[in-house]
Amino acid sequence: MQLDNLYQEVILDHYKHPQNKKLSATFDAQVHHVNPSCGDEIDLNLTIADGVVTNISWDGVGCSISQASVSILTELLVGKTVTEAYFIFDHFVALMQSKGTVAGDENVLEDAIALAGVSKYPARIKCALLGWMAFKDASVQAQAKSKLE
Amino acid sequence: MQLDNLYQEVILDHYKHPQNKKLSATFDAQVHHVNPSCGDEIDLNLTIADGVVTNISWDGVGCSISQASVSILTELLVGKTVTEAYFIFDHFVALMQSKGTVAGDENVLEDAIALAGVSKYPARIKCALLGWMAFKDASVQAQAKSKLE
Amino acid sequence: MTFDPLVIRKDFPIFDRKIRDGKRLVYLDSGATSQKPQVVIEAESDFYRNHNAAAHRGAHQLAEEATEAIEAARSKVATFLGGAVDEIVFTKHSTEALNLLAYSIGNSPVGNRFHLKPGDEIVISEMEHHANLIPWQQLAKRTGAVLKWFEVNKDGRLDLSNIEGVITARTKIVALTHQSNVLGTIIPLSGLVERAHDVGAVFILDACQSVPHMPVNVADLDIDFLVFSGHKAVGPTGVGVLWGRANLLAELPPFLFGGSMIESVTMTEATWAPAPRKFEPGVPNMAQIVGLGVALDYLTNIGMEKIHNHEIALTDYAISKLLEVEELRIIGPTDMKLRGGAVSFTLGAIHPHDLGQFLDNSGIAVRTGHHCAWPLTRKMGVAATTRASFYLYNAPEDIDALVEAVRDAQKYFA
Amino acid sequence: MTFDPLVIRKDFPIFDRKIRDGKRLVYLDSGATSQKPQVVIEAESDFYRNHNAAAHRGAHQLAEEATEAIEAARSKVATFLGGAVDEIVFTKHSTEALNLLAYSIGNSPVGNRFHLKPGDEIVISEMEHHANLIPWQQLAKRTGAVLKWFEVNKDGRLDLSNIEGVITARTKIVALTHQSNVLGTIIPLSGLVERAHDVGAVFILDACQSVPHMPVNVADLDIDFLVFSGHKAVGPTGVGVLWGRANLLAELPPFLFGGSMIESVTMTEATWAPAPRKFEPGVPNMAQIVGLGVALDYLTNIGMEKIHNHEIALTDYAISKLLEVEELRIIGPTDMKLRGGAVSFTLGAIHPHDLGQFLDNSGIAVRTGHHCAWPLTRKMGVAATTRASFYLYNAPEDIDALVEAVRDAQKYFA
Ligand SMILES: Cc1ncc(COP(=O)(O)O)c(C=O)c1O
Ligand SMILES: Cc1ncc(COP(=O)(O)O)c(C=O)c1O
Repeated sequence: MQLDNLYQEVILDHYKHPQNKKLSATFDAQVHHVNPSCGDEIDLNLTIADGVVTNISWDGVGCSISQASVSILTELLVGKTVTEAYFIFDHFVALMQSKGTVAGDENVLEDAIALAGVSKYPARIKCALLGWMAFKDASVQAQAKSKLE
Repeated sequence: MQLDNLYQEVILDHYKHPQNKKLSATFDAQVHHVNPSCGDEIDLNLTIADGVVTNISWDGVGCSISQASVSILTELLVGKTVTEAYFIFDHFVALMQSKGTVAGDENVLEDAIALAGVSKYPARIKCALLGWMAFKDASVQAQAKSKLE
Repeated sequence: MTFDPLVIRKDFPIFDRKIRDGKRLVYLDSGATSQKPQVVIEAESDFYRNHNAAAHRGAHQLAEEATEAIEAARSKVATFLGGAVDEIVFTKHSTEALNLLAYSIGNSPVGNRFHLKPGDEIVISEMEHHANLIPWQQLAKRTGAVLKWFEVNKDGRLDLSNIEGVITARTKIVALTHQSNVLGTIIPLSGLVERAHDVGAVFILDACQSVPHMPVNVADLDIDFLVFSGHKAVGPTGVGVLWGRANLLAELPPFLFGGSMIESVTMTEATWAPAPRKFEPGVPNMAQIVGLGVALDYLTNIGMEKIHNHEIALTDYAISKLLEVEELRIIGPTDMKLRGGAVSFTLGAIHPHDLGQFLDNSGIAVRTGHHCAWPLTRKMGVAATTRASFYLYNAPEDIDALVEAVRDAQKYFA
Repeated sequence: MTFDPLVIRKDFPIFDRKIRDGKRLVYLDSGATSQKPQVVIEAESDFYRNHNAAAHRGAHQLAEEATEAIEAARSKVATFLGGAVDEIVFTKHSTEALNLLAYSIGNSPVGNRFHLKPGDEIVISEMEHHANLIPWQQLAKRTGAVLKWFEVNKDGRLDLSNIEGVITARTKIVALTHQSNVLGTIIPLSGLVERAHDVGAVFILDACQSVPHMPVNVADLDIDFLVFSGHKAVGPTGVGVLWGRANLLAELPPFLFGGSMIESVTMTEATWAPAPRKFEPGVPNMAQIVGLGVALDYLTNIGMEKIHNHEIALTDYAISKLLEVEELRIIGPTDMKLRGGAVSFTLGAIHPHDLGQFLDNSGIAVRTGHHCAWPLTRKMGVAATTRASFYLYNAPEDIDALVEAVRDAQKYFA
C-alpha cells in the first residue's frame, strides 16, 4: 500500500512505544511548541553539558508522525555534540522540504530516515518538524543561558 | 445613427440653449446636487406659491443629457400645481428606469419625452435624473418651510 | 424532479478525476469548501470572455454589461435570502463580512446606534468559528466593550439556561453561528433573536454552514445581519455576502475606503454613497459575483428544501453507521432534529491526522484538526477531530466508503 | 520574438465580440481594468475542475494540490516584483491592500514602530486615487495624525519644490501613487524614497498603474510596501497584492481576523501566525490567486520591457495625433519621459460623458469622469475628463479610430 511509504514500521513502532516521553525534573531549557493548524502540542526539556546534548525528554499530544519524529529525535541526538546535532537537524529539515526529491543520508539520520516519505505529503511536514523545531529552540535558549552563567 | 435615439434634436437644442439657467435672487428652497460618479453638479432654486410651482432656476455643469433634462424640466413644471408636478415626476422616473420597455406618455411629459432614449443607457439615467431629483428635494424643503410659516 | 445525487454529481467536473492513483473521489469536505458545477465555472469564464469591464465606471457598452451582470447577481442573492437588493453587500468571504461589521461598528461615533463604549457587551458563543470570534474579541479590546459568551454543554448544544444573564440590557451585539462547522449543531434561533431585540441589541447570524444547505429567510428569522461565503455554496472562491437591514446599513459607517463608495471627496473630508455602494470600494470581484448568482440559481433550481432533506437523510445514515464502529465517538448531537450535515468524531487513540491521511489514501477527503474553532474543541475535551461534511453531490455510497475505510484504519493503526 | 499587438490580441477572447451592433471593440479602458487572455481564464476553470479544495486545511490530496497551487502563485508574484515569497500577501484588490495597511497601522499599539500618535504626519499627494487618499484621511481622523500632501502643478507633476517641508521629522508614512491613473504622470521616486527613509518614515507605493505596464522591482526602488490589483494586469478580478518588507510585515499587527491566521486562540486572547498567513484569514480567493500567477507568467513571457516600450510608442503617437485636434487639451504631461500610457483630455465644451457616449457608439471604450481622483480633477480645473488608456493589445489602429471618432464627435455636438 502506498501509505506504507509514509507509515514505515519504525514510525508506527515509535508511535506505539514513544521514547523519553516523560518530562525530566531538571533541564537547561524547557519549551512549548504548538502546530496551530491542528492543535498538536509538545513540551520539550533539554540539557546540554560541555557542548554535548545529555538529555532530551518530552510530553505532548499529536499524530503518529509528530510523536514518532520526536521520539526518534531523542534517541538520535542525545550524546551528540551541539554541532553534530545541528548538522543532523539541517539535514533532516532539508529532507523534509525536498518534496521527495532527495533520499536523505541514512548514516546521518539513522532511524529518522524512516520519515523520508513525509516529504511527499506537504500537510504533514509540520508534524514531522514539530519536535525538531522545539529542540532547536530549546538548544538556542540553553546555550544562551550557559553563556550568561 | 443609433445614437440619435439618445441625442434627439430637442435635447441638443436645450443643451445648446439651456432655459432658466441663471439662479433667481429669491426662492423658497435652494438645493445643491451632485452626481458622484462623474462629478456633475447642479444648484436649483424653487419658488412655490399657493401650491403652484411659480419659478425654477438653476446653474451647474454637466453633460448634454443632464443640462437638457433640467432645462426641459423648468419649462415643463413651472405653472403646474405641486400635485401635477409630482405626477409628471413619477412618470418621468418610471420611464427612465424602464430599460426602454415603456414608451412614456407625451401628453404628460411633453418635451421630456425626448429623453426616453436615455433609459436604454443605464449609465446615463443618473444624468437625466440629476435635475429632477434636485427639484423633488427642493419641493419637499419648500413645502416643509411653508408649513412652518 | 426526483433528487438523485449521482445525477447531480455529473454537473461537477471534479468528480471525473481520480485520487491517489486511480481512486474515486469521495469528497466529504464541503464544510470547508464545496465543489463547483460546470455552469458556475462557465459563468466566470463567460464574464471574462464577453463582458469584462469595470462595473459602475465608464459609459461604454462593456461597462454597462458588467454593471448589469453584477447587479442582476445582487438581486438573485436578495431573492435567495428574502432581503432587498440594496441590502446585499458583496465581500470576499464571510470572514471579511464579519470583520466589516466589527470594524464599521468600531468606526461608529458617539451618537450612532452602533457606537460601543466601555462596559457595553458583545455576546458570542463557545461554538464560534474563529471568524466570528476573533473580530469581536479584538473589537472588545479596542473599545473597552466586554465580550461574553454562551457556553457549550457536553452534548454539543448551547447552554441557554441563563439567557437573561448572558444577553443583558448592556448587550449591543449578539453574533452567533447558525450551524456549528464542527458539531453540526443548529442553534434555536427564535428565542435568542427575541431576547437580543428585547434588550435593543442587533443580531448577527454567521450562516456559513446553513445558507448553502437549507432554506434561510432573513425576514422569517427576524435577524439584523447575515453573512455567508459563496465558495461553500457551489459558488466561486473570492466572494462572500453580507446582508443587513436597510435602515441599519444606512446608519453603519463604512469599512474599506476608496473609489466608488463616495458621495464627495476633498483632501480632508469625504461623504459616502448609500448602501450597498458605501461598503464596496474598488473594482468589484465581478466574475465571482456573477458566478455566485449562477450558483444560487443552480441551488434554487434543485430546491433548497430537497437539498436539506437529502442531507438530513444522509447524515442520519452516516451517524447510525459510524456509531456501529467500536471506539468511534461522535462529537456533537446525534439527534437529527438538532443538527445539520457536518459530523465530527474521534476514533479511539488514533489521531485525526493519521485517520485523515489513511482516508485520503482511499480517495476520501475529510478535514481533521480543530476546524478553526479551537476554543470549542478544547471545551469538548478533544485536541482534534475528524470531520465528514455532506452536500448535494454526496450519496450513501460515500458514507459506506467512509465507514469501511474507518474500519480499515483501525486495523492499520492497531 | 517581435512584439505585435495584433498577434497578442488573439490571446484575448473578448476581442472576438462586436460592440453596438457589429462594431470592432476598441478597448481603451485598461486603466480601469484589463482584458484577460485565454490562459488566465482557463487557469481559473482548471483550478475548479481539478484541484478545488480549501488550501492550508485538510490533509487530503485536493487540499494539498490547492495549497501547492496558491503557494506556487505566491512565489511567481514574489519573483515578478523582486521580493521574497513570504513578503507577498494576497488581498481582493489594491483598495483592500491599502486599507489593510491603514487599519493595521491604526491597530499598532504604543511601542510598535507603526504606532501613530496625534501630531505624527502622513504624507500623500493631490494626485492620489481615492483608494490611496481616503484610507489615510480617515486614519488621520481616527488617530489625530496630520494628513499632508504634495500639490500638483499646472502641467500635472508633483510639486516637489518643498520636499523637506512636506516630509518632515514628524512623518511616519509616505504613500504615493507610482503613476497617476488620470494624468499618466510617473513620479520621480528615488528622491522621495530617500527623503522618507532619512526621516524614518515608511514608503508605500500604489503601483496599480505601473506594475502591469513596466518592470517594477521593489529592491531597486528601495520602497517598503507596494500594492497592485490583479485585474489591471491581465489577471482575474477579485485578487490584489500587498508586498511588504519581511521585517515590517513581522511587526505590523493583523487586519482581518479569522481562521488560519492564528498561532493560538482562546475566548479572550489570540496570537498570530507569521506573515503572510497573519494577513490572510479565511478560505483564500484561490482560483483568482492561481489565475494571477498565470497572468504574470503571461506578461513575463512577452516581456515587461517590451510591453513598456510598446506603450510608450503608442502613447507618444496618441498624444501627437490628439494634439492635432482643435480644442483638444491634454490634461497631464506630454513629455514621454515623465509619463505612461493613460491619456486624459478635454474637448472644447463637449462634456466627457457625451464624448464617451459618442465614442462608445463607435465601438471605442474609454472612461469619463473624475476617475476616482476628484481632488485632482478639481485641482486641474476640470469637472471631468475623457481618458484613453493603453495596454499590450492596443495598436496604432486603435489610436486612429479614437482620433477619427473624436473629430466626428466634434461635428455631432457642434
Ligand atoms: C492608481 C490607482 N490606485 C488604486 C486603484 C484601485 O484599484 P482597485 O479598484 O483594483 O482596488 C486604481 C484603480 O482604479 C488606481 O488606478
Ligand atoms: C461557521 C463558519 N463561519 C465562518 C467561516 C469562514 O468562512 P470563510 O473562510 O469563507 O470566510 C466558516 C468556514 O470556514 C464557517 O464554517
